[in-house]
Amino acid sequence: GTSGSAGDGSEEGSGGGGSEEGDGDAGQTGGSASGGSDETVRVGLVAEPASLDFTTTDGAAIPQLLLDNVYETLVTVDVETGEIVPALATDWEVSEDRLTYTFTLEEGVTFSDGSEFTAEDAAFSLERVSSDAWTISLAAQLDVVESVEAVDDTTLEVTLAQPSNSFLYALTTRVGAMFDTEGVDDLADEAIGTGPYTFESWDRGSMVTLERNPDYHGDAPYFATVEMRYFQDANALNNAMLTDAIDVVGTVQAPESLAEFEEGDFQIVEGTTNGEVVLSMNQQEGNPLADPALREAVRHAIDHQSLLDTCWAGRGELIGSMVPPTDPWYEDRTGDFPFDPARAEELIAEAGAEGTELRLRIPTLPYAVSCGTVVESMLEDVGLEVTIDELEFPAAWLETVFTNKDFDMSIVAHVEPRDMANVFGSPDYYTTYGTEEIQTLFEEADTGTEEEQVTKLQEAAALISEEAAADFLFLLPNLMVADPDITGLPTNAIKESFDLGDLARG
Amino acid sequence: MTDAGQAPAGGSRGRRLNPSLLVGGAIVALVVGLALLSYVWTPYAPMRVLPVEPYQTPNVEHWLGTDRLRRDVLTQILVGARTTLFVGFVAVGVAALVGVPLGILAAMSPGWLGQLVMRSNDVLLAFPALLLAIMFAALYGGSTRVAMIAIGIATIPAFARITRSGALGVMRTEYVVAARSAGRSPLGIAVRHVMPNVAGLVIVQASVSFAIAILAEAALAYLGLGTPTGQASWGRMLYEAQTTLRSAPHLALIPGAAIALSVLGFNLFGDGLRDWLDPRLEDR
Amino acid sequence: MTDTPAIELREVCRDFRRPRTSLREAPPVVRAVRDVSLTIGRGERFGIVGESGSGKSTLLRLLCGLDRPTSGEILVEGRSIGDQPARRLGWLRRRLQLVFQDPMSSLDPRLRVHDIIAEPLVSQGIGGDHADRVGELLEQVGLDREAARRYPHQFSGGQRQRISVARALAPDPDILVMDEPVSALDVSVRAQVLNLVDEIVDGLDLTLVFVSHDLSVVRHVCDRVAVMRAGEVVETGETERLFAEPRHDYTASLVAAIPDLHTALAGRTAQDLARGVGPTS
Amino acid sequence: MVLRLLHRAMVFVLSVLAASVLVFAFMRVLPGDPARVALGINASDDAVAALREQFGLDRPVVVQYLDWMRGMLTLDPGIEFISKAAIGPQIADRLQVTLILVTTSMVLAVLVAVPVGIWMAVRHRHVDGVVMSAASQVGVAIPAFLAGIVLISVFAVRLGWVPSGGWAVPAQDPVGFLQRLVLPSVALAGVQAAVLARYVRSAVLDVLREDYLRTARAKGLRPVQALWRHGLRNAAVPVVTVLGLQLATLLVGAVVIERVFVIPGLGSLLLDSVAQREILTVQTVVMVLVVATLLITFLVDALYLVIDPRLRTGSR
Amino acid sequence: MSGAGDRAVLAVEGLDVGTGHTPLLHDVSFAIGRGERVGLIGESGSGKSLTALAVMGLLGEGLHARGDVRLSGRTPATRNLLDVGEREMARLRGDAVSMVFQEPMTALNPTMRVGAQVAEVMRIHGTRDKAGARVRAVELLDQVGLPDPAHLARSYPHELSGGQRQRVVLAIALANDPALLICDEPTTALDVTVQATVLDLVVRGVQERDAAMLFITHDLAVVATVCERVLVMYGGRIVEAGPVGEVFTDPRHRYTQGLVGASDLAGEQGRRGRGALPTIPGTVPPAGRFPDGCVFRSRCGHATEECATLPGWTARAGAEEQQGSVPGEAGRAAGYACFHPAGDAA
Ligand SMILES: Nc1ncnc2c1ncn2[C@@H]1O[C@H](COP(=O)(O)OP(=O)(O)OP(=O)(O)O)[C@@H](O)[C@H]1O
Ligand SMILES: Nc1ncnc2c1ncn2[C@@H]1O[C@H](COP(=O)(O)OP(=O)(O)OP(=O)(O)O)[C@@H](O)[C@H]1O
Ligand SMILES: [Mg+2]
Ligand SMILES: [Mg+2]
Repeated sequence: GTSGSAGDGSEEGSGGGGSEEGDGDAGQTGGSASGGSDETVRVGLVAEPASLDFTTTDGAAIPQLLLDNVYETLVTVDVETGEIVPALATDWEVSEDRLTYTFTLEEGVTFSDGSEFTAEDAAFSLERVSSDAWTISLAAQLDVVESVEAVDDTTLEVTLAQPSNSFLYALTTRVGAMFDTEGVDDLADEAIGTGPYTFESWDRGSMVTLERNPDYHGDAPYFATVEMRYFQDANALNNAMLTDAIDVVGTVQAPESLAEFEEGDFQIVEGTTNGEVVLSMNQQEGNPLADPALREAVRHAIDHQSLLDTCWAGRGELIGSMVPPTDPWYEDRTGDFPFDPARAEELIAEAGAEGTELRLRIPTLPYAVSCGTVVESMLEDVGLEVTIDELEFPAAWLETVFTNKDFDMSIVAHVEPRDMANVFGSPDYYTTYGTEEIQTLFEEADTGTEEEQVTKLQEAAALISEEAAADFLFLLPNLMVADPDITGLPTNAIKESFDLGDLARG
Repeated sequence: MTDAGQAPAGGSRGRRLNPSLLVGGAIVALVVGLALLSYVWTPYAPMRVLPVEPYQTPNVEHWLGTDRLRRDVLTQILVGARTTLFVGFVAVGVAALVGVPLGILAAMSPGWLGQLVMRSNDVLLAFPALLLAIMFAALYGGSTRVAMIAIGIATIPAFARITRSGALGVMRTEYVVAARSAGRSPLGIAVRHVMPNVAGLVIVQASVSFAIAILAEAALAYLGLGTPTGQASWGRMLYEAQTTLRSAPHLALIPGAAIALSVLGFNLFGDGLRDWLDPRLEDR
Repeated sequence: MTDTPAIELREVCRDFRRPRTSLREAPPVVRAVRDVSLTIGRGERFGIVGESGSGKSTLLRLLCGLDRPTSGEILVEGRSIGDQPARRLGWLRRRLQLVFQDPMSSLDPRLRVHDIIAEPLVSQGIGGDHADRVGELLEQVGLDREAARRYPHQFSGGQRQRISVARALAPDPDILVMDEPVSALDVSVRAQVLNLVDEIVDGLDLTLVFVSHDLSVVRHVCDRVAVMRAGEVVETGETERLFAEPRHDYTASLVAAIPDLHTALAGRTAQDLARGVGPTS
Repeated sequence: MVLRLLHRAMVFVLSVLAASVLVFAFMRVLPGDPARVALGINASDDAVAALREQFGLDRPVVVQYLDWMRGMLTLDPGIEFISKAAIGPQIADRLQVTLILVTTSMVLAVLVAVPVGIWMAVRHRHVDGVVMSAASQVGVAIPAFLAGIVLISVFAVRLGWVPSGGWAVPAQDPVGFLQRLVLPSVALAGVQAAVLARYVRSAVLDVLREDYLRTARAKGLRPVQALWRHGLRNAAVPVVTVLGLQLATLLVGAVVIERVFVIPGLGSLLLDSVAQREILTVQTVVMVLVVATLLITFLVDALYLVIDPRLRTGSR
Repeated sequence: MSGAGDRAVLAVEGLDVGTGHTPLLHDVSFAIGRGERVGLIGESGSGKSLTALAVMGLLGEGLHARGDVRLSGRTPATRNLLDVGEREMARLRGDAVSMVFQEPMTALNPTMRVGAQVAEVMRIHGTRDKAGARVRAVELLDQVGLPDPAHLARSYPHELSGGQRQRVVLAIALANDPALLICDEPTTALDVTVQATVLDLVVRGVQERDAAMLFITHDLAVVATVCERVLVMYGGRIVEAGPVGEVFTDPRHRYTQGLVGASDLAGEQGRRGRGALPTIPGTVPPAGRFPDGCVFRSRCGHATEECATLPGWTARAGAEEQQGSVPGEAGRAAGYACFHPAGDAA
């Protein structure tokens, strides 16, 4: 798999410490190197993709299924360390002015339709992101790219308009996926990539089947077939696991049900994710929460530990800001607004906001619904009036909260990696924050050196927290349940993909 | 020769109450009582997350235990009765308010108008509550209101039909002809004669529809299209209890029993009422 | 003006359209009343007899302005009722009132007797002390004033028929129309109601139109009779004459088929009835 | 009779048309732009507009309606906006699943409800009849999904006799198919049977009071024989009505059970499409359900003519 | 029992019928001989239908009958029908004893062709094979005077008029040549001319078969036309019995007297002058509310304290002579139960 080869010469592009983690990684995946069985593994998940085309359809389900499994990227993230490591590019160099990236591509890689993967394909794929073909908003991540050139079959040169620290990282996400020049005609139904698995079939409403790619350039994956089975709710998923209809629960949606698995013959994997559960506060002019004091009161009013214990069975991590511990600029900010209902009431009284009515409009997602109830209770304890509306996710929530900003508070997990700038960088975004100060910080972080990036983003995270731009309820855990003999599960879900390459039994 | 001579003994007033009516009435009264009680007293603040252990089984402090989010189950059951009754009342109210006049209109206008009303009614019949609720939820998101209105609209045909058939019967009676020849206007006849005489049928239908509405609400809550979190609802409780069905079965059983019991109550009540109002059963 | 007849029918027809039974043929038409011309004088006791489906009730509905003739003209006390909308028939409602067959279904079970009897007064906006008027009417038909507070189901068939009569008398009509008023009653009660009708028609000087399929009853009550068959009036005449020497064959067969206690005891058998062998033979 | 059928058929067609306008109009007022959902959180308005155009959502409403109707009539309602999958075959697949589930449970329900209902009616004054009647009342009161959840918990999770859900194509995996069919059918059938049995009971009770049943007994038939030969056919009319209604509601109502048992039926397709704002799919599925319902009503009506000769002549 | 008892087709002795709480029939006793036509009259609610149903064993659930009902004809009258099981009773119904009901509109199964309904009764009792029953059904329909019987046999009940339906019912009742035919107001719902034909058919039908007939009606003129003997019922009791001519010209019981007076609209000399009709005051009380003693005393102008005790059966003078045709319990054939009979009081 992709992270299996991480140990080899990745020093160029990423920070230090990669090799150490890489070893561990390689050791863990040793089982899969044994070369392949004809077994099938059945992975249960909750959200079925609407299409196979992540270039035009948003949502986490498609990259979760296809990225790193069918499509590969030039570089990828080590899920243990959060560092960028080689994938289809064995090596890369960054020019002095940090504008030119030269990737050396692996040789002998073929697409599942038989054609060879060359720098031509890579250039095609990256250029395509900036074209009209990509319609999803995430494509903007590569706006910084000025030109792409295939120097020879294995050398790709990318020129940026300005230095960008997030560029390389962006290449690890779906926008960095490598397509075949001939393989993009029917992306909605067909997926042609270089990954360890090939797309086999899609039985809409129940499952997608992937087959082992016989010509895979890396180590052949253990399982010959992967069935990604989709369930509409957590309970059905649990039942399937309990009755051995699946081998792995990809994401546990109801942590309270883990108790049931703890009793049985199952392994429970707990890791971390990029999913910050954000209690957003509409601070547009005229809204009650435009008053920073009230926002601070909200942050003080919430007992985060108790909330986590209640609504997510204590699984997950507390974070005080928009940075998960796996990001290099992580700082513990949980102390910024300690649980202090007295202080909250004081702040509310000072603001003259006793009994303010707040509309908490949450999407119909399990964590949001659970947390919403708890948040409501906690805020009412300090004298605010909260009404909860559940909005169907995605459509109704997007329309009401996201587009029309018709809400006071909402709860949603932002699962994209390194999305702090995205979420808090613009006043037009639904978080309605994006002060000029923060925008400058993000700008500087992206264009500055790597060290600057870290410090600026730390500053930004601190600012966001201190100004109570939002409250950060907790970081979603990556919870998986699997048969006890399944190995190679991606413990941390900090990538967009659900990496299947290392899965093995034994 | 008809049974004219028996008349003094007949009439609904002299009829004996049947067990269905009594048991059903008692259950309905209980549910209504619980709902009313919840306005003046609940063991804990409604829907409040309490600083106690979750998943408690029934005990002295929490008579019906606590749920995953550390809320008192009894409180939720009490307040949930309110939601249940509210949904039922509004749904049945909407259905009756629209369906009954439509049925009467259809019965009283023999021509194309009556036909049109009944045919439209049949078209509406093709949209069951669940389908409407799914459609409405897409429009407005799932909420108690959507559930009520969807169930209400879907129940209109039932009321229109039963009212029409009852009203047709009334329109054939001689007292309606007598009223016409006494100079009553059609509206006067509708109000003075038809409505009171179909009231029995409508009440029976209302009781049965009420039961159906309770079930529909529960089903909608299960699909996530009904009462949202933050409001107590039996359907919602049941839905939320699913993931801990085996570790904390009481969280599912209690609201499940509450739903089943009140549906049973309204059904029995409706059946009993029907028997009580049906003179044919009297002499047999 | 006194010599204008109470009711005059001029070539009255009423057709009912039945649902289509075939695509090609026109929908069948039931001619419930055809070309009926009748004159009923003031103070007359006029009977209409005929078998089931012969159009008696339809004719009555036309008379009472409850239905429209397909063609022809109907005059009540000289005024035409055919071409007026129902709203404008107030005067007719005051002049002419109806009593129905079924003592169970002709009174609204949900209304108190008072409201039932006062209904014509209320509907026609007739003022005055209704309670008093109702009490008066109840006494007139031989019921207690107390009865006003009770519901119809608390009365027997005969009593209910009395209430019907009281209701009909409420607006002080000149014409009383009765559709089979005794055919649902037991013989003993039937006699009571017939006596009451007798008494009231005489006492109030009413014109009576009395419909029945029971020829013996019509014979007892009426001075003049019209015999209907299949929507047509086949014969009209003085009751006694018509029974004694029917001119139309149909009338004859009808008369012959009436079972009669005296002739039966005299030996007339069922076979005689069926063969139309008259009482005299 | 032919005329009456023609008349009903005409009513059916008109109803379908009326329903199609309703459904179409409804879908146009749905908030939540499918283009926006497809493009996601940060899409620009231009991109959304472009996609709307690509989806054909910018055309006049009448054109869209006619286009859709033509698609429906040619059994090719088009492709989905987002997944680009053809809608027709998808619906056909899902409908097949739902139909199998619904008919199986209806058949089960009828097999149980008819004898039980008759029994309850005939023995309505006896202890067993009353007990059965009470049991059926309780059966009616239990939400189907609760029954489903409990069945799964007991028979799938605890006992492990059958899978907890999912679906198998009968031709490929007959055993798996049957195994997966059992619990959902039983869950659906149980509640339906309880409802149906109550209707059978009351229809039979009504018939038992009819004069012709007394005539039949006066001819020398014993009560059960009389009921069998003369009563059941007459009791069938109200029962068939209810059966039709149940079948119709079940087409949609099965969605709950489909959810519980993770069955890829039409109802789940509807829910998913609503969530994705696949308007075309939603309105087509709704239309299919509505047409099916109206068709059932029409067939039930036709069935009346077979059962009850009184209805065959023009008059009622 | 006298030798005449053998000639009684139906002998009812001390029949009581009631629900759990309310007695409805008391001590009903009568007998009908072969070829005899007996009328049963009385106002609504007097218990006429109950009597018939009790004999047929068709009382509704919740009603109990006690007493002795014996039927002979084809089978010897050895067994009390009230003790006979349902299976055996069913064998008698439609065969040895059959019944015509009041409502022709509802008495036939609407979903079955009338020919089949006629044939069925023969198939049930095995009197004909399938084909034979079909042929015989058409014959019977012809016998009851239906036009084009072969075609009509293929119709459904709703395609026939009320009179035609009642003839079909009659054909069913006569199909197996019953020894006893019970008619419960068979012509009340019919027009006079149709009534005349149906009455004629009924009488001819029983005469041809030499069957006994119990004919229930509330119309005195019809009884007088059809029957030889009449039983007058009131409040669940037979209050008077006797030959039609005697009972109607010289009623003894005060109830009979009132009934005859009230129904005699035409009077003896044709149309009555517009004088008041004689009436019976009040109305028939509902079941179970009849007074003790003489059931009629609450409406009787002649009632005295004595009437509070049950009046015994008084045989009509000269009843002994008529005894010849009347089998069974002597005395009950012609007589009355009244302390102040008409005629005596005068
Ligand atoms: N509203 C109607 N629509 C169609 N046909 C009708 C209607 N009313 C009456 N008829 C038909 O007109 C004919 C005469 O009916 P009508 O009720 O006047 O008869 P009738 O002499 O009063 O009979 P009965 O003695 O049964 O009351 C019948 O054939 C009947 O079917
Ligand atoms: N199943 C029953 N339970 C209670 N009371 C009954 C039952 N059946 C009949 N009765 C009562 O018994 C009395 C006699 O009924 P029955 O039907 O014999 O009267 P009838 O003389 O035939 O009257 P009609 O002339 O109206 O047919 C009535 O008062 C009736 O209400
Ligand atoms: Mg994130
Ligand atoms: Mg009777």
